[in-house]
Amino acid sequence: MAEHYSSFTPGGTMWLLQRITAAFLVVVLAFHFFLLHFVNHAADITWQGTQMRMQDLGYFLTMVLFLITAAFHGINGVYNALVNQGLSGTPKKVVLAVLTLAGLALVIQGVYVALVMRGMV
Amino acid sequence: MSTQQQEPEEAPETDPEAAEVPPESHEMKAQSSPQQARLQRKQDGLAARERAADETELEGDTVHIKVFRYDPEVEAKQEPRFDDFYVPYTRGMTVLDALIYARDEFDPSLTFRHSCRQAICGSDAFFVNGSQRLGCKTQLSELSQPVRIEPLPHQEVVKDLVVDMEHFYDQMHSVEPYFQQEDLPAGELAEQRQTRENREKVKMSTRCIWCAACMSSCNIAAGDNQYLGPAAINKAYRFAMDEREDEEIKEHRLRIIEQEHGVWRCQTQFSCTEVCPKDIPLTEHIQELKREAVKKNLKFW
Amino acid sequence: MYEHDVIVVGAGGAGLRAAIAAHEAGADVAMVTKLHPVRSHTGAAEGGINAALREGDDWELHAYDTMKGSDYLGDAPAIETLAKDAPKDTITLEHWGMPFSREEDGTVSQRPFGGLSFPRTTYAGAETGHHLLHVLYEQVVKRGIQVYDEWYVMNLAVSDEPDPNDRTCHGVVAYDVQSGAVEGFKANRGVILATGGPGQAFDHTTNAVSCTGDGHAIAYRAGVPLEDMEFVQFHPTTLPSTGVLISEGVRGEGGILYNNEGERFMFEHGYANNAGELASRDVVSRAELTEVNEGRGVEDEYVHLDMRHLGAERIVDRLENILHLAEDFEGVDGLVEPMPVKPGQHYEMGGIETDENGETCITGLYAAGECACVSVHGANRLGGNALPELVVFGKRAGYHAAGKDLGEAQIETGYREGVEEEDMELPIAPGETGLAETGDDAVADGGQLADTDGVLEGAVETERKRVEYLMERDEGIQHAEIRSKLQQAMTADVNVFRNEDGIKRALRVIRECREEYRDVYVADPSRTFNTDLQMTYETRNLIDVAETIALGALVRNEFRGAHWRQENQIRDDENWLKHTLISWNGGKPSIWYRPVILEGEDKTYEPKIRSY
Amino acid sequence: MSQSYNRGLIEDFGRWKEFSAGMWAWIFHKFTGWILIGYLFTHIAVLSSAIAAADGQTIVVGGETVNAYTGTLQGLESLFIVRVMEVGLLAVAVFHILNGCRLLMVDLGIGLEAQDKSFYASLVLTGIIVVASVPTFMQGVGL
Ligand SMILES: Cc1cc2nc3c(=O)[nH]c(=O)nc-3n(C[C@H](O)[C@H](O)[C@H](O)COP(=O)(O)OP(=O)(O)OC[C@H]3O[C@@H](n4cnc5c(N)ncnc54)[C@H](O)[C@@H]3O)c2cc1C
Ligand code: HEM
Ligand code: SF4
Ligand code: F3S
Ligand code: FES
Repeated sequence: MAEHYSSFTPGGTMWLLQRITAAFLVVVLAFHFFLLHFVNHAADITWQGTQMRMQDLGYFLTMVLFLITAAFHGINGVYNALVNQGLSGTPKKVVLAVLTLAGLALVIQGVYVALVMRGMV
Repeated sequence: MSTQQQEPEEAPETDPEAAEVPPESHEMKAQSSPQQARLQRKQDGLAARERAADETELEGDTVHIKVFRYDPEVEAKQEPRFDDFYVPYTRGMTVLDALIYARDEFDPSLTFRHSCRQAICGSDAFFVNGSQRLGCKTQLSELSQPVRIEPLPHQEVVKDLVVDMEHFYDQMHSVEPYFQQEDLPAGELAEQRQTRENREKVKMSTRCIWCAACMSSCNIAAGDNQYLGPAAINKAYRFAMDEREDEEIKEHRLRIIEQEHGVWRCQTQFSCTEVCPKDIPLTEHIQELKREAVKKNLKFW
Repeated sequence: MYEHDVIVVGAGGAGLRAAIAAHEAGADVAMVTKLHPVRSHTGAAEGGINAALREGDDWELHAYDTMKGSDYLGDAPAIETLAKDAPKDTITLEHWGMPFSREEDGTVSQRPFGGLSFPRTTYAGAETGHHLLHVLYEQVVKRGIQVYDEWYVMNLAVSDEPDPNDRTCHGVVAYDVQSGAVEGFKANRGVILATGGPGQAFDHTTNAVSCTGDGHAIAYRAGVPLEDMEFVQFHPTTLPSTGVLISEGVRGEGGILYNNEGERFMFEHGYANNAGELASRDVVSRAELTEVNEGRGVEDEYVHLDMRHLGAERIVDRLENILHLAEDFEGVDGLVEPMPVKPGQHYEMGGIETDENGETCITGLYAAGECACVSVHGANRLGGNALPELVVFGKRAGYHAAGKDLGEAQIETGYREGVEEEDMELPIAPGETGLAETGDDAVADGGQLADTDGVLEGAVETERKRVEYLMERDEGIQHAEIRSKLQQAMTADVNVFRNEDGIKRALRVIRECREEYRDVYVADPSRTFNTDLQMTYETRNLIDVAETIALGALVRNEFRGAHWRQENQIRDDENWLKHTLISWNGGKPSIWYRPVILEGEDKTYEPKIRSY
Repeated sequence: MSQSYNRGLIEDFGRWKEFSAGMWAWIFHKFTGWILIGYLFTHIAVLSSAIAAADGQTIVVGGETVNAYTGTLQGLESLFIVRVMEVGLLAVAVFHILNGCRLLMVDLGIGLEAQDKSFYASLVLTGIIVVASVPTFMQGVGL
């Protein structure tokens, strides 16, 4: 049976990345929720407010990183869940491609929006 | 032989020994005599057992078991069904005892694997009242009735409670489950040294009896047929952590378990650890191997 | 039909070791076993494996202890081989990764065991057999040896010369439990029987449900004599409700036996003034039963084994699984209460007669492990001496079957003209009846079969017919009924204490069982995993084995080792320094004797009083 | 699954009945993770109204003409159902975070014996945090 496995080890890296992004997300997500629901109430959010926050480079970069890690973490999580349910062969490749594209689209769109908010586009 | 309902022919005799008789009072000699101390301890023991006896109100009763039946070859059993058996209860009776009774007294075609009756051969893991247990190690008095006994989930049913174990064995064999150290101390009487700590470390992992309860309880293994499964990973752990094997062999072992369908598949569901009749901390072992594998990979980065 | 050089029947410690050895010697080996290898009963062994490994100990002391333990009924060449080979064969296990318990300096631990003059019982926790079994199986996996698991061996394919010593074994007939197919396995060089003990002949036993003496019975019916079958070891510490064994390790570590009056009876009633609890098993078993019989038993059934004074730490460290066993199977917590124990059938010293190379009198037929009797255990096996027997004689049988030269054996096998024969009046005519359900004889007696393949094919045909016959009947008696009657009779009358009337009574019941077996039928109509059929086969084997035990017990009118006779409660060296052998002779058992070999390599063992 | 004999509901019922802590945690984590990633997509979509806002587009909310971004957000925020869903989102996120932390601990081999207790703790904490946040979340919502 052992021969069936290749010596290529994708699992380990992704597994580790999933944990690292998770650790990062704990902090940022908590911060995000706190800022936008408790400090500023979601209902009071305005275009000006958002623009102002985005002017801060640190905040802007954090939000972009937040988006990228969350997208990776979420997409990778979903992919893993599907593989765990026995997804294999061609469907597996297709799912991977679709999820990657969706993730990329999400990140691109998100970064674009962020740049708009910062007034850089 | 379709035996859907079975009642014992005669009411079982109540076991007179079941009711605990207090020991005759002995003449107490010196307060501190060891004999007296022993008696005291003995009485404590009896009291403890009396309590236990209270819990088993089943004494003299019959136990209702519902057993999964299926046989691809026999017409009446091709459609899976449950048969009811009423087995006279005796103190200390296990699920396996009840099955043996049902087979020997009611229906000889009732089929299940069993051998040692002492939780060491690993042949009688069943799905009892919704969880994976060894028949011989499960007291009927702990279970609510009717006791449902089914074959292990996620394995093909051969007949009644017998499942096909081939896949499980394949997974066990796939982790190269054998000692590979070639470089042995010189001389046929020279032993390899192993520290007590190291033996202690692998001790639990060496207790596996290949019953497959863990594998059957794991949802990941159910979904992904290629997943090595907790038992095989634990087997790999047993060798990877044994200091008698060289570093290179350990690395080779880590490579095997960190394949796509190896340790990373585990989602820490813990059900394997919960059902293992040998109390092996499976999840812990799997997690430790994940960390070892990460460490090993980091070394190469 | 399957074909291999060497076929090993049974995959317990002995079978696995034999297969590895035969493979090392270059043979194409296959194992045929009714259980998957790791399910074998070797896994239940707890205490340890004796080997003279340390400074201050040597093989001669081990041999001496074994000879004394055997009550001078062991054959010296066999005992010396065991004691000499055990150290290196035990270290081989260590080299294969066996997780032995360790000393501070990293060497393997040893502990004292009953009847040993040196603590030489090498152990791995209280689960030595489990580890031994798994380590050996791992090595079988490593070598890629073919295992046919869940194949039940029904019979041997042996040619039918009139004198068993001229016969040749060509293979076995087995039945695939999963599919129900009956097939032949041709063995070009040899068949090794390693089918374990026959404990199921008794109803209170430490043996597994699968220990049904199949190897004993098929070899016996093929013409190989069974040796010293009356010597059945009853273990003094088994749990009363299940027969689950509480290892001798508990007493080795310092566990104490008490009667219901809290007396340490081994000393206080003088059963063994020196060794106390660590006296040999038969001594302790009889002591316990005497206590119970004289009204000092707990609940008139058992005695107490107490280990609490050892302290929780030591108990958990060395005897942890004992705690689990007491808890799971008797509901007793060994840390706070003494454990109830009583004697139970444990080990069959006798078995298929072999020489030191594992060979029987039939060419190409070998036996090793508990089913064999090379005669290392004689009248009583010392604790920790069975596991080394498995690896030492398993290995030798494997080598020899594969063609490796191990030198001339010193033990002679097989019935020869001029041996001393027993002509006692038996209460019944033993043998035959009830076993020839198909009208064919069990062995192809009479009418020589022409060629090798013919022997195997003939044997396969016979078994196929037998299965048909059993399956086609739809009424009669159930095997379970016969089996339980047999077991009860054996436990009632061929137990620790034996007397002539009792044994005769048991023999009559065995006869009844034979007769009832004529009407046996298999109720389960399925070919798939038909355990009903398998157990029906096993029951037949149990009847034969039980009969040899009872016959041996009847003729041997003395008290030696595990065998006690009310009529003659002394060890009678003048008349009984000899092995009992029972030959089937095509269905008409005959009983004969062979002197014990007390001459070792360079010394003679003089029978001494066995006191502890 | 492919090779297991289909025992239909029998098998599944039994399994669900005896579901253990670790298993529930696994299911919940999966469930919450999927919701979160789903929400992330929605979230970015909603925020994309910023692009329109930057172009100076306006929309009419409740009779007032406001900036497209502010309007979209406030329009949504004024809906009761959105507020409820936000509370739900909070619950989901908090559980996922807490259980995520639990899983991280498990990965590091810390407190494995207490894995069931830490799961229950995650649940309870999630409950408390969510209840405590309801006033904030519901502030000023028009019914
Ligand atoms: C509870 C217990 C504790 C013990 N503790 C110790 C100890 O501490 N130290 C010690 O030295 N000894 C101990 N012994 C004794 C020792 O364990 C046994 O004698 C020994 O394990 C027997 O091994 P075996 O290989 O001969 O047979 P087993 O391990 O019983 O194997 C028999 C094999 O034969 C196969 N088989 C049987 N019949 C058939 C058939 N018809 N067709 C195909 N296959 C068949 C079975 O599948 C099995 O694989 C103990 C025994 C018991 C019961
Ligand atoms: C805030 C802190 C977060 C932590 C600590 C965290 C932790 C984790 C961990 C450890 C896993 C892996 C579970 C496993 O493989 O066993 C996981 C899975 C997952 N996470 Fe997160 N996560 C966080 C935030 C998020 C966010 C913001 C999203 C959404 C964008 C998300 C979506 C997912 C998804 C979809 C999975 C896969 C679930 C599955 O197994 O089906 N997580 N999370
Ligand atoms: S790890 Fe435990 S549950 Fe799994 S096969 Fe081994 S003993 Fe059985
Ligand atoms: S149940 Fe399965 S997911 Fe992991 S912790 Fe056990 S192997
Ligand atoms: S019968 Fe051997 S483990 Fe239960």
